[in-house]
Amino acid sequence: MISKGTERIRNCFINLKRAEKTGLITFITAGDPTLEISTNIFSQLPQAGADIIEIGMPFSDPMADGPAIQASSLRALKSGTTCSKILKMVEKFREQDEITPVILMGYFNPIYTYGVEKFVADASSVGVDGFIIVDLPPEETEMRIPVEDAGLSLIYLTSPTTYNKRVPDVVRNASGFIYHVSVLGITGTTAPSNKNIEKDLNRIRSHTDLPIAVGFGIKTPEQAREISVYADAVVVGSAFVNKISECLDIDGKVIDDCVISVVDLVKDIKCGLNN
Amino acid sequence: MISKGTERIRNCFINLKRAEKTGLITFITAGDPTLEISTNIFSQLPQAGADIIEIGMPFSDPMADGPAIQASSLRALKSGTTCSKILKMVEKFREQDEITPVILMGYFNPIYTYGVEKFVADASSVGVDGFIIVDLPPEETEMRIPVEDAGLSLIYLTSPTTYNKRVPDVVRNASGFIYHVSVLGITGTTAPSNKNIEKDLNRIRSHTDLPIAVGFGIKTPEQAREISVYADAVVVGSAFVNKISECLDIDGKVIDDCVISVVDLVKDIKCGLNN
Amino acid sequence: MNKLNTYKEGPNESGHFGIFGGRYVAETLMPIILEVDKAYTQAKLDEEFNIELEKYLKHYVGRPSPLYFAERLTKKLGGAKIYFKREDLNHTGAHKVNNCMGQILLARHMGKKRIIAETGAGMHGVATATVCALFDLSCTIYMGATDIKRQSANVMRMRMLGAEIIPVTSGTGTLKDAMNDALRDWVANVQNTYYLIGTVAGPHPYPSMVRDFQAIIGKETKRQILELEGRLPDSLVACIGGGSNAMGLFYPFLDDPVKITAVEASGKGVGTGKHAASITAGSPGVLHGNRTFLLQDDEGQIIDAHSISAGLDYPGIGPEHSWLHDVGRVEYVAVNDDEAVNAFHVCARLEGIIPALEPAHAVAHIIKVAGNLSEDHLMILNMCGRGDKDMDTVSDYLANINND
Amino acid sequence: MNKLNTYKEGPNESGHFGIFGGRYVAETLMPIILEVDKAYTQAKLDEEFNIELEKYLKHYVGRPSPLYFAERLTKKLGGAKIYFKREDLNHTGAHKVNNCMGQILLARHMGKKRIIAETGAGMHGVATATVCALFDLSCTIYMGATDIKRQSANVMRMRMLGAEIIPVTSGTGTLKDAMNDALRDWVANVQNTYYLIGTVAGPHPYPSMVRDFQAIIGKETKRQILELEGRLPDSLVACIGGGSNAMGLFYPFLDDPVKITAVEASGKGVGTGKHAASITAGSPGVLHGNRTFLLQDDEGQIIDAHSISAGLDYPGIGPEHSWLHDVGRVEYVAVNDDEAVNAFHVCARLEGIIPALEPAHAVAHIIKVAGNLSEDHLMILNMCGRGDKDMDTVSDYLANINND
Ligand SMILES: Cc1ncc(COP(=O)(O)O)c(C=O)c1O
Ligand SMILES: Cc1ncc(COP(=O)(O)O)c(C=O)c1O
Repeated sequence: MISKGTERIRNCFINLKRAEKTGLITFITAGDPTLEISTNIFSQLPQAGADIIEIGMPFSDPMADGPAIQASSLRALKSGTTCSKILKMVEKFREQDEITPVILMGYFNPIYTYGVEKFVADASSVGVDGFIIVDLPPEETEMRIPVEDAGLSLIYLTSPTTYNKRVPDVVRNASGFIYHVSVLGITGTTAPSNKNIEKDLNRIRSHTDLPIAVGFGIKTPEQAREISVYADAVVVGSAFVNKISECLDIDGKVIDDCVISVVDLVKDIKCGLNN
Repeated sequence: MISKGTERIRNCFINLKRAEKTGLITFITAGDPTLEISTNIFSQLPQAGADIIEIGMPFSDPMADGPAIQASSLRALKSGTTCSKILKMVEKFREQDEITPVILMGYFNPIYTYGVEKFVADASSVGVDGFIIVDLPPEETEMRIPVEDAGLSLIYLTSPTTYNKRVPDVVRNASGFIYHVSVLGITGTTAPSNKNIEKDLNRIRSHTDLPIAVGFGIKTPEQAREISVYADAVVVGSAFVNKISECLDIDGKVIDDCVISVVDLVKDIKCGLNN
Repeated sequence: MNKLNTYKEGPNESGHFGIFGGRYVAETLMPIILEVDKAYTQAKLDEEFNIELEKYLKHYVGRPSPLYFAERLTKKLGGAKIYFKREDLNHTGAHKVNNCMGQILLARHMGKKRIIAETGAGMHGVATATVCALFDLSCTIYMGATDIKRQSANVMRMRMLGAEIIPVTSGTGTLKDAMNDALRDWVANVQNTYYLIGTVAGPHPYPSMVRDFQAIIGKETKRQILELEGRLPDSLVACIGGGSNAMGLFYPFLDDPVKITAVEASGKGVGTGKHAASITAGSPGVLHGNRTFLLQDDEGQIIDAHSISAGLDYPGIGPEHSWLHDVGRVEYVAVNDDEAVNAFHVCARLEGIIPALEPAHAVAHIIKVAGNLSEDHLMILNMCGRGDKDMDTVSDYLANINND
Repeated sequence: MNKLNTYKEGPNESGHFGIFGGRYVAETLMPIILEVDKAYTQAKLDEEFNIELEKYLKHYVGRPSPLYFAERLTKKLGGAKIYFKREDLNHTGAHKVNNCMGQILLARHMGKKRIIAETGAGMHGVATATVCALFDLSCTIYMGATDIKRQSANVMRMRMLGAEIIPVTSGTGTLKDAMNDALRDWVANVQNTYYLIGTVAGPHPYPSMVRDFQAIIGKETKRQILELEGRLPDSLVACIGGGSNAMGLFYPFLDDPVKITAVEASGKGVGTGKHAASITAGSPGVLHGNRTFLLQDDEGQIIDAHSISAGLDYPGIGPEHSWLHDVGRVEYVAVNDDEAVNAFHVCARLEGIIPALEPAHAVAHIIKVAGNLSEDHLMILNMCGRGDKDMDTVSDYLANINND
């Protein structure tokens, strides 16, 4: 039987470890610029090199995101993206790919409005494996039990500000992997410093055996390679989102092939990682 | 010997009374529009029908005056009119006319700055007969003694607001005549009401035997005639000043003959008075 | 609803009032928020802190603010006896400074050298810039581009006080968007920066901390009305943006037999979708660090608010209000733009007090209800700010009406 | 000069302080001025009148205003210990309302239904419009066209309060011209109209009446400084337009061993002729009903004043000041536009208090002298108004400097 949920994620990292590779986690907002195009992009990501797919669920007020992902979220909302449509997208993806873990990333309110239990159940049934909820720190526990019960992962974030005494509180109920936010700031702005990342990851690893993905501010194959020294996976998001926006004119009309643009960059970064 | 000062004024009113006429007092600002032109006007006033000449001394802040005399004062100041020049003007007038009383009318500050004693002495010596100081009520006494000592008249004003009990205080030290301000308001605006004037003059006459001139708001021969029923003299000012301003272009340049304009209106009003 | 023994116990340790409140923030911010919580918990009990705060409130802010009997308004409406709590007389012109004074002393205790804040009407921005000038701290204010235009007087004041104003163009360029950008700044500069939130919203401990700093309003009011009338008031009325002036007045009276009404802004009308009536027409959701009533669509996307009053133009409300609504302790009503502008004029003409457009909403509510109350009904309105900042807005509004 | 036993006895019955003061007005106005005098003489001794006034000052105006230790300014200047008397916190934002409240109660006692006033900075106009709204009296404000432009915020406030603003275009379109036109209005409408003069000028009894109504400032200050420091201050500083805020602060201290300094506006510099320093560079003359120091030429024609501060832009000064100068009790100094604007910024940045440009002149003087005084020197400045009204003026001024 094919694994799913937390297990699918675990298997993914086991395979990466065996191959002595650092994984590539790609973030793209669902529905940006249209549901059709992003569905298309998602379907090609695994082949291009994505080990794990993060699907951004757009929110009107993405407080932790920089201008690139803010704009991306707006485009997605404009194109009519909803939670249900995102789940349908995942369902379709699973028809072709049962191996690549799919993580939904977003803010809590759309899920809360959908209904937490129902959302987790529906997500589970279409093949979602985990969730990253930016504004749901471990102290706010309402998703934890439903996600655990469904066998999926609730992925917690750590940050440079997560002081030592706090790390155990964060990782205690984590599953799947830890998402380490490498910089102080919002998505897509500053580049991370390798020295700080090394120190931070050591701190965190002393409290957990879960794999650690590093994200925020990674945009180039070179950056990805440098960070791959410390991380089990790197997350790239704004760089892909920027590629999409480059394919649009000022009114948001598609004037270039988003799919190829993104897929090419995924390949480049994958190359960087594997060198 | 020719009379002067208070006596000249008294004689003037005695002659008017004998002739059963109401006197005409004409007001024009010295130096409006130029010293030369106003000198010229003054010289022709007696012949045109003025029984008494009021010479306005321009002040930067003529608080009791309406727009016409405000503008006239400004023109006069612009043309360089000063107290000394006004006195010179009177001196010249006296060379041709030793009968018509000349009254200087103005605000206190220029006189105060000139020096009260000196001003009264200089005025007396050139043939000025009296003063109307708009902002010097009987309570402010500093001009009274010098003027009295020089044998000149300090002419006090009464107004519709001068209540009965106050009238004696006002007329007590008056000499020459009483100047009754016929309306509540500034110069040149509202027309007076005959009924009120009759009542007011009766009130005032019960406290003084001095002749009473009525001024403020009298502009036409008809008005002058109506008021002549009650008054010993009528004062006309803004109407002449308006005639002067009609002879000027927007920049104050003389484009018509001010002298003739004013003289003609004096004649008209005099006609009205004598019918 | 069942009556509770006390309505003053919230929030619990995790910052919840019933289901509302909490700390819905990115992990990067959690440590600083816990630090603020700890610092505030200590400060609250620290006598020196409280003495210092009191000193500044008295000599600098000008407290106590008067409780003023609005005689002509009372006569005109012909019912309840109306008092105004005159927060408009505070230094900087609104209640906002009470909170800023408290938080700035806290930020100093925490050793933070840089202050950020969001502002809508600009009153909180001015108050923040003011206390930053007073204590020589760097000050950055996020303000929606729309609000910068309609509250330009306050923008100039902030600049004169040395604050940097950052225009926010996302969304409708109003308060919600300014708060998003302020949070983004905080995430990036958390190590040296204190976020001075201007209302009873945000992650715990902000809602209760801001409430506590504003509760001086209600405490003074209680003392003053007892002095003037020898008894408690029958009712309290305040406008609600985030809800800080309202909580400040209400809190000390929550357990007293006093009717309490909060007035939301219904903008062009609740039916039009262009309003800011989060409780009247919203539903629970999570935004800006807490769960509370929000204006949102079926998908949980936040809907832009609208109100003529920049200070009420926010699609949420403090979580304690959501709870007080849920438990039925406070009545929440709504007043629209037209009614507020009318009340603005009524108040200016009758009392010689030009209210801010925010409390003009509260005045509008009073205009509706006071006439039906008996003459011994004591009603207190929080006159939480002055209207100097709103001259242009009201002029433009009238010009538009006349053009219609 | 010989010291007098008391400096507080003036004016005499005819309204003179030494050679200054008096009643230089047209006969039409004499009766009403005598009526005002009589009414005020009675009211002053009428307990009910005083209780009513006190009530409004407390609950409406927000008195007492704080006496605030300006710690950062003190440290920066490194000398005298500086206190601000916070008249900027009064309702309407300046000391002007103290006087308006007193005179409006008087006008009511006299049965007048229509109020007129002149205004320069607009603060007196706003305060007058405010009390007229409060007591339902018709209100007409004369304001120079130049001032209408540079104090537009206050113009809008007056309109909102229901006042009619009449622009005055004569002269330079500033305060002096507004006063001329107000007097012209009064002459025409004397029967139903009360002229509410905004400073310690005009015919007797205005100078002493306005002083008495403003003396609440000094009375409170004396009580407060005794409370805070246990002793009298060493010096007092206030700016001077007509001189009402200065007289208000100074009067209760005139017979005490306190150094007193009044600060005139020297505009672009006394040498340039573009200034408003009536005592520093003027001479005695008669204007607007009293004898006092005036800016005038050799012919006794009044010279237009100039100051960046509309409230100081007047070519005269209250007669009691002229007398206090003559007898040497008060020191009169001058501060120019540049110094005032600099002080405006210093005060905003160091203390979080945006002063009106008028008291900014007083601050500028303090900046010059405080550093040379010992640390136990107690100095009190009358912070007589807030600077909200001056945002545009200061912005324009800075823009012009940058363009030069
Ligand atoms: C005068 C005034 N009142 C009320 C508000 C609304 O805020 P709150 O509901 O927190 O009192 C504001 C916000 O800017 C304000 O400036
Ligand atoms: C704030 C302020 N201060 C001072 C003045 C000057 O007047 P006075 O010298 O009478 O206090 C004004 C006049 O408008 C003013 O608005």
